[in-house]
This record gives sequence, structure tokens and C-alpha cells, in this order.
Amino acid sequence: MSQKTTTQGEIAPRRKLNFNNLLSLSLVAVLLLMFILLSIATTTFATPGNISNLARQGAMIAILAVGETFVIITAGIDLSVGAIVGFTTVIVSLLIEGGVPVPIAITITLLVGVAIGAFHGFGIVRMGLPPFIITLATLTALQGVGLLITNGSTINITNDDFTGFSRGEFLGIPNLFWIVIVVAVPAVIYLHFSKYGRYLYAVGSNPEAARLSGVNVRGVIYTAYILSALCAAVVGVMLASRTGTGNATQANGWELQAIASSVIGGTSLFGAVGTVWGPLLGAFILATIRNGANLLNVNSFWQYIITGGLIIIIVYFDQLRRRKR
Amino acid sequence: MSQKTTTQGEIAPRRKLNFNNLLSLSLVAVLLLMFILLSIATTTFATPGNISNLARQGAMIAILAVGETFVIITAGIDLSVGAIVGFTTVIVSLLIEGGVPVPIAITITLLVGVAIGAFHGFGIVRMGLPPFIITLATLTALQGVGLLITNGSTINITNDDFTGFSRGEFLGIPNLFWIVIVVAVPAVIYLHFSKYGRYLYAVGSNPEAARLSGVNVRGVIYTAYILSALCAAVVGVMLASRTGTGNATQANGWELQAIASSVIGGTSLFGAVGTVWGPLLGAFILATIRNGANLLNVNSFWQYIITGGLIIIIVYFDQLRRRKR
Amino acid sequence: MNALNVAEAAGGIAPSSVPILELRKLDKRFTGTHALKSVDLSFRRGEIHAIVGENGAGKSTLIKLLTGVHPRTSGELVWLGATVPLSTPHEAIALGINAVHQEVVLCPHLTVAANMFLGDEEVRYGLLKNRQMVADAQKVLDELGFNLPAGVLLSDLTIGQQQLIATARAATRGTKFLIFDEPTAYLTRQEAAQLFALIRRLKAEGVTIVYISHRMEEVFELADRVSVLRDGQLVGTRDIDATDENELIAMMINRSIEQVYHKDTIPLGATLIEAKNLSGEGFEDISLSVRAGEIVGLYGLIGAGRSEFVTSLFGRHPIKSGEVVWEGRPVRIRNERDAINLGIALAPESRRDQGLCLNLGVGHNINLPVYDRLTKGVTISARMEKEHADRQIQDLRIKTQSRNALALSLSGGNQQKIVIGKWLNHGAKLFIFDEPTVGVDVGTKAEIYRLFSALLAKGAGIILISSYLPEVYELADQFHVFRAGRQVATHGFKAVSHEQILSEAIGV
Amino acid sequence: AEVTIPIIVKDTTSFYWQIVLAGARAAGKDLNVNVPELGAQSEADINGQITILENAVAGKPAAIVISPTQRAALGKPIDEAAKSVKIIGIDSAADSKAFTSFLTTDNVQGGRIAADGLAAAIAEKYGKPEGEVALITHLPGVGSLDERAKGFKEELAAKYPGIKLVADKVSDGTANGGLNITTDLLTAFPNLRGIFASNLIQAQGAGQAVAENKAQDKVKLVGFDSDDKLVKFLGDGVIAALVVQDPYRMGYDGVKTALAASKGEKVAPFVDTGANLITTANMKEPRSQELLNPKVK
Ligand SMILES: Nc1ncnc2c1ncn2[C@@H]1O[C@H](COP(=O)(O)OP(=O)(O)OP(=O)(O)O)[C@@H](O)[C@H]1O
Ligand SMILES: Nc1ncnc2c1ncn2[C@@H]1O[C@H](COP(=O)(O)OP(=O)(O)OP(=O)(O)O)[C@@H](O)[C@H]1O
Ligand SMILES: O[C@@H]1[C@H](O)[C@H](O)CO[C@H]1O
Ligand SMILES: [Mg+2]
Ligand SMILES: [Mg+2]
Repeated sequence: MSQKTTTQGEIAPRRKLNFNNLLSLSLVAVLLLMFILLSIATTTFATPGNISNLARQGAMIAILAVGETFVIITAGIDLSVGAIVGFTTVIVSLLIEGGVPVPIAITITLLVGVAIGAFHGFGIVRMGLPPFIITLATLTALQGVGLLITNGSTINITNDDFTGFSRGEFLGIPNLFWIVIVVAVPAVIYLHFSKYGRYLYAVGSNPEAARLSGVNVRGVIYTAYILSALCAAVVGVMLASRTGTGNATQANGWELQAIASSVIGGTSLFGAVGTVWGPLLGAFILATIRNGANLLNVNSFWQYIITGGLIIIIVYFDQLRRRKR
Repeated sequence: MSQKTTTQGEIAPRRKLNFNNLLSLSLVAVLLLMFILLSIATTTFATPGNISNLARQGAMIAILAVGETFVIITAGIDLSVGAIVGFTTVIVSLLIEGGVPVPIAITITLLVGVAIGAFHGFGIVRMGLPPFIITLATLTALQGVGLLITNGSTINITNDDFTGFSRGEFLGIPNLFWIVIVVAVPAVIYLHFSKYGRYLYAVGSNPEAARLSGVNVRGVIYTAYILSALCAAVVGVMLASRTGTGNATQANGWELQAIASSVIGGTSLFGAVGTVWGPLLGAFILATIRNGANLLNVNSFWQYIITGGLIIIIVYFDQLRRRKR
Repeated sequence: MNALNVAEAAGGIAPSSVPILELRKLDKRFTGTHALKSVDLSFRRGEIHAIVGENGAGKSTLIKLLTGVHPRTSGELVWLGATVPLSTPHEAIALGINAVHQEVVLCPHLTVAANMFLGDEEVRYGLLKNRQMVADAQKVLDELGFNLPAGVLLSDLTIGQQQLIATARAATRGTKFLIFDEPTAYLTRQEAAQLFALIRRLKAEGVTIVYISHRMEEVFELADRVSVLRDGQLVGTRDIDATDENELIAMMINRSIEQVYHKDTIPLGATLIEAKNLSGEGFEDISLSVRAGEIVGLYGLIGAGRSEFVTSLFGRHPIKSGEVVWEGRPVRIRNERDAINLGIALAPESRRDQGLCLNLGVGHNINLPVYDRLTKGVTISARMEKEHADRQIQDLRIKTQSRNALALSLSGGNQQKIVIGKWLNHGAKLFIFDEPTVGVDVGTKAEIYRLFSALLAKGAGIILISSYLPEVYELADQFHVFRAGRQVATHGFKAVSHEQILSEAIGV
Repeated sequence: AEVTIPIIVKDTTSFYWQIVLAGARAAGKDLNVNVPELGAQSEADINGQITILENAVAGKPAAIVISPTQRAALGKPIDEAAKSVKIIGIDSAADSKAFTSFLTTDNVQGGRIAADGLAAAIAEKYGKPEGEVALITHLPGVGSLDERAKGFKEELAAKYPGIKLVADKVSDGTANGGLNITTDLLTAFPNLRGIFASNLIQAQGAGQAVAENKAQDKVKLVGFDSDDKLVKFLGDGVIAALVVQDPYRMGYDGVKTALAASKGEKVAPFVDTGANLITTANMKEPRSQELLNPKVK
């Protein structure tokens, strides 16, 4: 994507890492504040059961948001992640109900995710389509394919081991949250400590300059979209386990939640700015808003308003800090 | 790279209008082709009744897409238009059911649209928020406000004059399509024949250059978002008339259709490229796909796949032409 | 916009001593940088006033304050005796202050005419008079002697041509005070000559000109007075007749340099690369070779095809026919990585579009080509990453707060140093420098030329592209003149006169 | 098949509507009628359904079977359509007198049945129909669901003063949404004794949450509609009762009635297809089995 001449007014030099730390610190502060307020306001928030619930509820969007972040750092966008989640719930439940052993079913499902991501890479790199368009097209088409496969109905998964996984925990931590860790650790290494991460930022900042510096720009773009779709497929497996159903439309609209989490977590939609922990925090902030509102028995419609308002406030202060730094 | 002449001065003039004409011609060709094929394949497509249906069905997305195009030309995006449509159906039906005369109710509703657009302008210009974020936030919040006002239920409009409008026609053309004309004519003048339109492109192309030329960049951005929200409010009134209900969620997801129509119509998401007729054609192409699929009794899920595929194909050829030119 | 505005006083006026614009204790701080420190300066009506200074001295910042682009931190601006706020570009334009900025600031998606009239369109009944504007713009361009079409999209022009459009635009808006920030950086001699003619004409019409340049001969050719900035402070103002190049350089960098063009005698080694009859998009039938220890210059006008040639050689664009021989072996370079792996480095001409990731850190930019070598196992060695970046920053004296500062916060010349710096420790054998000293101050230029010598001494070869003839002339062991995508002449070190080379390049 | 009778449902992606379509398909086969299966993909997509109806009318079918997504909104379009073609309504009502025949569940009544079922389950466990309960609705603005909520609340207020509705939640139209809401409800209201999830998908989500939190002994869950998953929950005691309609019959009889009407035969103007409460106790009865296991394929 072209790097826009943004009117970046007066950006004084500053340490990037420091800044990232600062930003994530302030998000941690927001999250902590919410935790403290909710612990005071309700007797139920700070209970192990609820914290487990929260960990489970935020887990899926968190993983989607991490994948989305890779793409956004390259100055792209992946609108299809919600549709991929829905589609892969169909695939994995079809396979499992078809008698395929669970590990193989999961592997195949993840490969389907990889294939979708590779298709996005192809569309962008080879066909020259804007990311918004190619992923909007797959959003639409995948829904159709998923509905067609199931003839519009929902597949119920009868394998209790598979559905039990999402309910289970290990060392007191819900299994779904373990998946977040399993995704986040390599993601941090990839993005923040490997050369490939540096290339991702470079492509997001100026693909031509990256290319002339020997970066395999096409490869980087393929990688970003494959990782995003792979994360979505992982979430598809998690969701199939959690709801016990395969249904192509059940994650409709999650792409916006993932993008919102990522942006709340400090990712810039212009590319070249973002972290792994940002979107994780963003996703759990959104989950906490919903959980807290439920516990406080706030009218569910207020949750929309609060979420919208908080998105504005958090991103606003983030921008302020950025400009000040 | 483009055709290149080596001595300075011998640069072949390329009229911008020519190119736009070419593109819209090719879209017209796509639409015509669809019309011809459907007329052959079905006995029902080319009937006055069905053409009226088509005109009505495409009308609302067409208007949304025109508004969205203004914003996209400034290199922005407005994700909130679907939510504004839903929200304004609530407002207009509340007012009408509250006994406010229809013209006044409509005026107030349109002003609500203007206010929402101005809020977006404020968020972008004053608070420095990315358009994606501020409009995502209003998408979420407006839904909440709309649901809260109606307490989640639907307001039924009992005024038959108001609801009758959407079914009526004038000079054999459905009223809803007249609204498209009423919106499109000033839109064409504004975008293609006035200096304000030129400023829209300038801001999308290089906001810094526009600013240094004395263009009121902030004003331009305010205008674009206000026009987009105003178009959405117009559509809200149309939808309220058509469904006879006020319901905050009834246009969920329309923003993606509007954006898709705009892009199919040749608008570039990088800004500074787009027309008024492009999104109009794009919206009616999408409506024809749906209408045709229904008439051909194609499984409704196939429509998703066809739409996704067509988005890719149309934008791909558009890109090709652009690169070749 | 009317065509060239005629000065109020007929027949032109001599530079008067009446100040048109006075700067009083003008001060600008960016967070972390004190870019201008209490500058007092006055510009006289109808003079050409040059401003010189090192990269990062604050020249562009000064201009941005005068044109309302940035708000000033403190200080006063007095326009024709009255204090003015001058806080928006609009206000500056209204007063008659215009600028041609260091980087082209126009809208690539609009036509040349639309750009020239932007913000000042001709309308009838509220509708744009498009055809009229194209005709009028064309008239202005023709009158200025710029042989450029008004009806094409701006993005169809080269950077140099775009810069001329920006100039034409600024010159024709009822301008009383016109600022040029390194206008000749992307211009050929021929285009520069057109520009100088325009400047003299404007001066004759009573317009005050502020002229920023790193090229001393331009300053002496044009200016009436010259002011020197150093580290954000005004060092002094001189009448042009009362100073010389050495004094100015000493004022700028607080020391003197004997000689800008530095060339050691280095024995030539084996042939590194041989291009045989290469053709591709924008160039045809080019043959040349580079030996270890040799600088091969490519001179020509903008659009002559030199950049196209070298970027193709670097694998960025396909080569249609011909052969490349690297160290005696025929090779096929299919992409940039092939070139880099062979040992070729390219510092491209446009730092903004090709050279830099502007919103990434200086260190990140410097290290980009070498992350492979900074990687230990799976992860990058943080220590090596730091050391490598810091070494380049020190060696090239890149003026930056730290290696983590974003590239876009650096001054133009310092950005250029990053583009060069990222290849220096790469260990390449053939360095291609495409316009390496555009926007670079004299002191740094001298450093860069010394660097060339150091590279050559280590056995590297250099292809040097420059539209600035003296650079090629003084440095290249051999150079080729390009015209219209073809190689029209080849000469040895200082073998022929400037005039002959120019006429070869222009084709008269 | 010469004759075409399209059927328009609310949301083709829901299993409930798949049963309706299966019934219609079977009728099409039996009666040699071509039955296009139409519908939007969300029960909130009112405009989508109007569009589909308009397009269906343009195809000049013999008759149309439709389940109006929203009572008021579909009134006028159905009046309009009825000018050129016979309209048979199923499942939910619309503000139109133009229906030639109408086969429906009384959704307000369905809500009442759910309230009674929930009260009974609570009474069985706690001795008395008393305590805190919650309601979960699939999406805002869906007519039939609003009617169920209405019936449910009215019945509680009228007959069970000891039962208090402490939370009235609207989900996001997905099972996962219902799941999250239910887990939070279980946390927020430790004394919660009952939940009514008023359609198929929300019942799936709520059932999953109850199972996840092993809360079935404390909290009685009543769902609406059925599929394999809910039947399994019912068998396992995770769900206390299901209010089950007869969607298969609506589809089958809808098409059958439409065909008769198109031929000018006289048809019954109104048929209540009924809503039945099925509990763990009566689920094995033959009629229950018939309702729980419609012949979809
Ligand atoms: N937007 C900005 N934010 C922060 N610092 C800035 C910004 N713009 C310029 N600076 C700093 O201000 C100082 C002066 O920069 P300026 O661009 O005025 O230099 P200059 O004299 O024009 O140099 P050059 O000859 O290289 O163009 C530099 O240290 C630069 O890094
Ligand atoms: N007359 C022209 N019309 C349109 N585009 C041109 C024209 N001349 C050059 N260009 C484009 O502008 C860019 C700059 O020109 P280019 O760099 O090829 O000239 P060059 O001689 O190689 O460079 P230079 O002489 O400045 O080192 C190229 O991408 C080229 O495609
Ligand atoms: O009207 C219905 C059905 O009866 C079923 O419960 C599915 O959801 C509804 O909206
Ligand atoms: Mg400068
Ligand atoms: Mg060049």
C-alpha cells in the first residue's frame, strides 16, 4: 500500500521501544482501572470463576486481533477474518462429524486457513487488488460457500472431547486462554525479535524502499495474510469447540471487533506501527467492558454506547500521546 | 511504469475525464450484458414490474455509495453509514408517530444526519482520530442509542402517506429512484463541476499541498463526512418509508455494500480517484446480481459467491486498465 | 490568477533598504529540538536574499514559519511595518508570501493546470472553467519558457518537472515575497537556467526572493545578500560583494575545508561488472564497465534514462536484452536480492519514495539491508543492531536525537545520509549512487566524497549518477553522457569541457 | 413441475427455517410443485425480505408462502403482492388482511407456555415457583421474538408473583453471544434459578454455558425450538424444557394450502399449528419425538 503523506506535524524524535512500553503501560492501566472499579462495584467480578470466564470470552477476539495486526502493520487490512472463523467452524465440524480424527481435522482446518490467506496474498501481490477489496470479496464468498456446504443449516458436533476442550482448563487457566499464550509467544518473537518483523514494518512504511533494500516484499505480504487467516482458522476451531456447532455466519462482524481491538492497542491503520501486546490488551479491554456491563446488569444496549465511547477516548489519548512524544 | 517520453515537454496529454468515461463505459457494458443475459434467460426479468423492483432495490445502496464516495475520495472511510440508516429510521418514525408533520420530521432527521457527519469531521479534524476508528465507534454507539430509544423493539409507522411514498411512482419511475436522481444531480455538479469537488480530490491526493494552496482542508473533510451522513439519513427516511418501521439494526452491514459499490464503480480506497456515476453503477450491478439470482431461482447462497467473485473480477480489470493506460 | 504579476512600480525597482519582512526573535522548538533560536533578520523589498547553512541548521524550518505551515514558538513577524500573526498558509498567501518547498508539495492526481490553480480556481456561475484554466496555465508555462504541458496529470511528470510547476505556481499568485528552498536539487543545468531567468525577472518586478541552496556558485550568481544559519542561530548577514565562499563555509561549519571535491589516486583493479548492450524500459543499448577502485559517472538531463538503467541493473525492472557480466561470469539479475547477493548496492535517487521508510527509526532504516547478518539464530542481536546503527550515525555525522528517532524528523540532508549509510557496512563491491548529494551541505558533501575514496581504496567500484555536472566532472574516472535513453558519449577524467558535455546531453 | 410456489422464510441459515423448508420441499415433491426456497440471512433484515418478496412476485408464481419477518413492515408489501398473487402466511403474523390462509404459532402464547414451563421446573426443584429468572432474546426488533418476550413477561406477572425477572438481555444473533451473556448472568446473579432463551440459537448458546458452568442443578433453562443439540441437552438435563413448534407442518401445509388456493379451492383462513412444551419427562412420547425429530432430509 502506498505510504500517504500524512500531515504528521511535529514529531520529535523519541525512543520507539519506550513509546511502545508507555502505550502498553497505559493500556494496562486502563485494564487495571477497570478491574479495580469492577471489583469494588460488584462482588462477583473478582471471583476466580468470573476471571476464567473473562479469559475465555476475550481469547478468541484477542487471537484474531493479533493476526489482524500483522496485516495492518503492512498497511493492509483483512476484513475476512470473521468470515474465515465462521467458515472454518463449518469445515472442522464437518470433518469431525465425518469421522476424521480430531487432530487431523484440526490440521486440515488450519491448512484451509493458510490457503485462504495465500489467496489473499495472491490477490494483492499478483492481481494488484487493494487488500480491502480482496478480503471483502472473500468475506462475502466464504459465507456463501459455508452456507452452501451445510445447505444453510448448522452442524452440531457430537464429539464431546472436542467440545469439552473449550470448557476445560490446565493449571487453573482455561484452555482457551492457553491458546492465546500459544499464539502470542511466537507472535512476539516473530514481530519484535526477528528480522521478519522488521521487514513487516518496513513494508508497511514504504514498500519500494523495503524492496530496494532487498526485502522480499511479496513474501512479506503473503506471510502477513497467511498468518492472519491462520489465526482466524485457529479461532474457528476454538469457536466450534465452544459452541459445538459449525455455522458459517456465527462470527459475522468479528472482523470489526478484531480491528477495533488492534487499533485500541495502538496499531496504526496507516501501517508500520503496532505491537503484539497492544491488540491482546485491546481485546481484553473490550471483553471486560462487556463482562462488566453484564455483571452490573447494565442494559445491553448501553454496552454498545460504552464501547463506542471508549474506542474514541482510548484512541484519542493514544493519538495525543503520540503527538506529544 | 507508464508510457514514457524522454525529452521533456513531449508528454502525451491524458485527459482524466477520458479515463473516467472509459471506466464508467465498461461498467455500463457490464450492466448491459447482465440485462441482456437475464432477459434471455428469464421471461420475467425484462418486465416493467421487475425493472421497477430493480430500480427500487438498488436505490438505497446507490445513494449510500455516492455519499461514501465523497469520503473515500478524501482518502477516508465511513463505516457508520449502515448504522446511521438504522438510527435515522428510528428518529423519523418516532417523530412521525409522535405527530410531527412529515416534512418537519424528515427535515429534523436529515439534520440529525448532518450532526452525525459533523461529529465525524470533529473527530477526524480536531481529535486527530483515524476515520476508520471514529466511524467504527459511531457505528457501535448509534446502534446502542437507537436500540435504547426504542428499548430494542421496532416502531411501526402508521402514517400511510409516508409509507405509501416508497411504493409510489411518478411518470412511471418509482419514487425511490427519483430520490437517486435528486441526490445524483447535485452530487455530479458538486464533485465534477465545482471547485469544492476539486478540493475533495486535492485533499485526498495530498492534504499538505491542498493546505499550502490555501484550501480549507478541515472544511473539506467536514463537508465530506457531513454529505456522507446526510446521504445515509436520506436513505434512513427512504428505508423507514419502505419497511414502515423504525429499527436501529435494520441496515446493519450496509456500509460494506456501499463501500463495495463505490469500489466496483472505480473509486480508489487510496483517495483522489472516483466519480458519482461509478458508485451508482456499482450499486445497480450488485442489485441486478441479486435480482437476477432470485429470478433464476439460484440458491440464495450462490449470490454471496457470485458477488464476491464479481467484486474481484471487476476491480481486477479496472486495475489492469488503470495500469495500462 | 493572472499571468505574471507586474510590479506596482513600473520599470522595476532597485533593491530598496525598506524592509518588507522583519523577523524579530523568531524561535521554534520541536519537542526535543530547538530548531530556531531567536533569529533577527530583515528582508528588503526587491532583493534576492540567500540563506545558507549546514543540514539541519534550520533553513526549512524558517521557511515553514514564514509561510504559516508551522506555528512559531515565540517571536514577532513584521510585514511592511505592521505585526502580522501569519499563522496559516492562507494568511501567507493573502499577504503575497509564497514558497517552493524543498520537497514537491503538489497533488499528483490532479492535472498540472488544476495544481496551478488550486485554491484559486476560475469559475463561472460556480462551475469550473476547466478548459480556460488549462489554456491559461499553458500560457503561463509557455511565457516562463517551461516547455511543459498543462493538461496532463502531475504524476506523469518527473520530479524536476514537477518542481518547475511548483515554481510557476508560486510565481504567479500575486507574489510579493517568494521563497525557494533548494529549488535546483532536482533540476538540470538547463532547467536551472530557466529558473534563474525567472528569478531575475521577478526581482526586476520588485518581488523579494529568499533563496536557500547548498550550491555556493548559485548563491554568488544570484544573491544580493546572504545570511548564514548555524544550529538554529543566525551567524551573520553579508552583502554578496563583501564576502567569498571560504568565509561563508567557515561561518556555516565553524571550520574551513580546503577542498570539496576530494579524489585520491587509486590504482584500478579487476573489472567488477560489465554491461553489454543492455536495453529495457527507458534505456537502449547501454554498455559500460566498472573496475575496482573506479568511479564511473553517468551524466544527463532528468529523464535521460540513467535511473531506469541502474534500477534495472539492480533487478528492480526487467532487462529486455543484453548481457551482464559480474567478475568475469555472465549473470542474470532477476530481482533486487540477486543484485544484493552479488554485492551490488543501490542508493536510489528519491529518498522519500525509494530510499527511506520515513515513519520508522533511523536505525531501523540503516539496518534494513543487513538484518540477515544481525540475526543470531532466530532472533536479532539487540547489541549488534544498536552498534551497527550507531556506527553509521557517527561516521556520517547524521544529525539525529538517537537511532530510534523517526526518519521523517530529520532534515532533508540528514535523510540523504541515511540512504547512503545503509549500504556502507554492507560489504558490497559495486555501489550505485543515484544523485547522492541532493540537498546535502558542503561539509557533508566533502565527507561523502571522502567516503567514496575509502570505498574505492577497499577495492569497491562506484557508479555515480548526477545531474550536477561538476560532481561527475571532478570525481569520475570515466563518464558516460546519456540522452533520451541512449549513451551518446563516453569521456575520461576531465577530458573535455563542460560546454561540450552539456551540448552532448541536450543534443544540440 | 409446471406450477411454481416460492416459500420465503426469515433466515435461511437457522436450523428452524431449514425444517420449514424441508417440509415445503416434501410438499413440492408430493404435489409436483416447483418450490424455490427463498429468504434473507438474518431475521433483522426486513428490507431484504421485502426485496425478496418483490422479486418473487415478479416471477409470476401461482402463489407465495411467506413468514413475515416483522409484523408491521411486511403488511403493505404483502397487500401489494396480494394484488397479483395469492399469499399464504406461516409462522408469524403481519398487518395485512390479504392472506388467503394463515398457518402459525401464536408466539405470545408460546411465551406464556415457556413461562409456565420455567415456573414448573423451578417449583419442582425449589418447591415453589419463586426466585430470580432471566430472558435472552436473539436479536432486537424481530417480531416473533418480541411477542414471545411479551407473553413470557405477562404470564410471569400474572401468575407467578414470586418470580422476578432480573435480567432482560438481547444477544447479538449468535450462539457465542448467548454463551457469553449466560456465563455472565450466572456470575452476576448467584441466586438465578431460571433462564428463558427464546429461540433455537440462543438456546444453544445458553445450554452450552449452563453445561460449561455445570449449573443445571441450580438453574433451570427453557429454550424455544429444537435440534439435535438441544434434544441432547434436554436428555442430559441441561435444558429443563423446550417449547416446540411444528415448523415442518408449517412448510408442508403452507405449500399444500397455497396450491389449493391457487386453484381457487376454498381453504381455512386460519390454522394454529400449535406450540408444545416438551420436558425431559415427556420427551419420549411419540408426538414429542415427532416434533423433536422432523424428517429434514
Ligand atoms: N517536524 C519536525 N519535528 C521535529 N524536528 C524537526 C522537524 N522538522 C525539522 N526538525 C528538526 O529541526 C532541525 C532543523 O531542520 P530543518 O529542516 O529546518 O533543516 P535545514 O536547514 O532545512 O536542513 P537541510 O539543509 O538538510 O534541508 C533539524 O534538527 C530537524 O531534525
Ligand atoms: N517525459 C516523461 N514523461 C513521463 N514520465 C517520465 C518522463 N521522463 C521520465 N519519466 C519518469 O520519471 C521518472 C524519473 O525519470 P528517470 O529517473 O528515468 O530519469 P533519469 O535520467 O533516469 O534520471 P536522472 O536523469 O534524473 O538521474 C522515471 O520513473 C520515468 O519513468
Ligand atoms: O419466528 C421464529 C421461529 O418461530 C423460530 O423460533 C426461529 O426464530 C423466529 O423468529
Ligand atoms: Mg531543508
Ligand atoms: Mg534519475
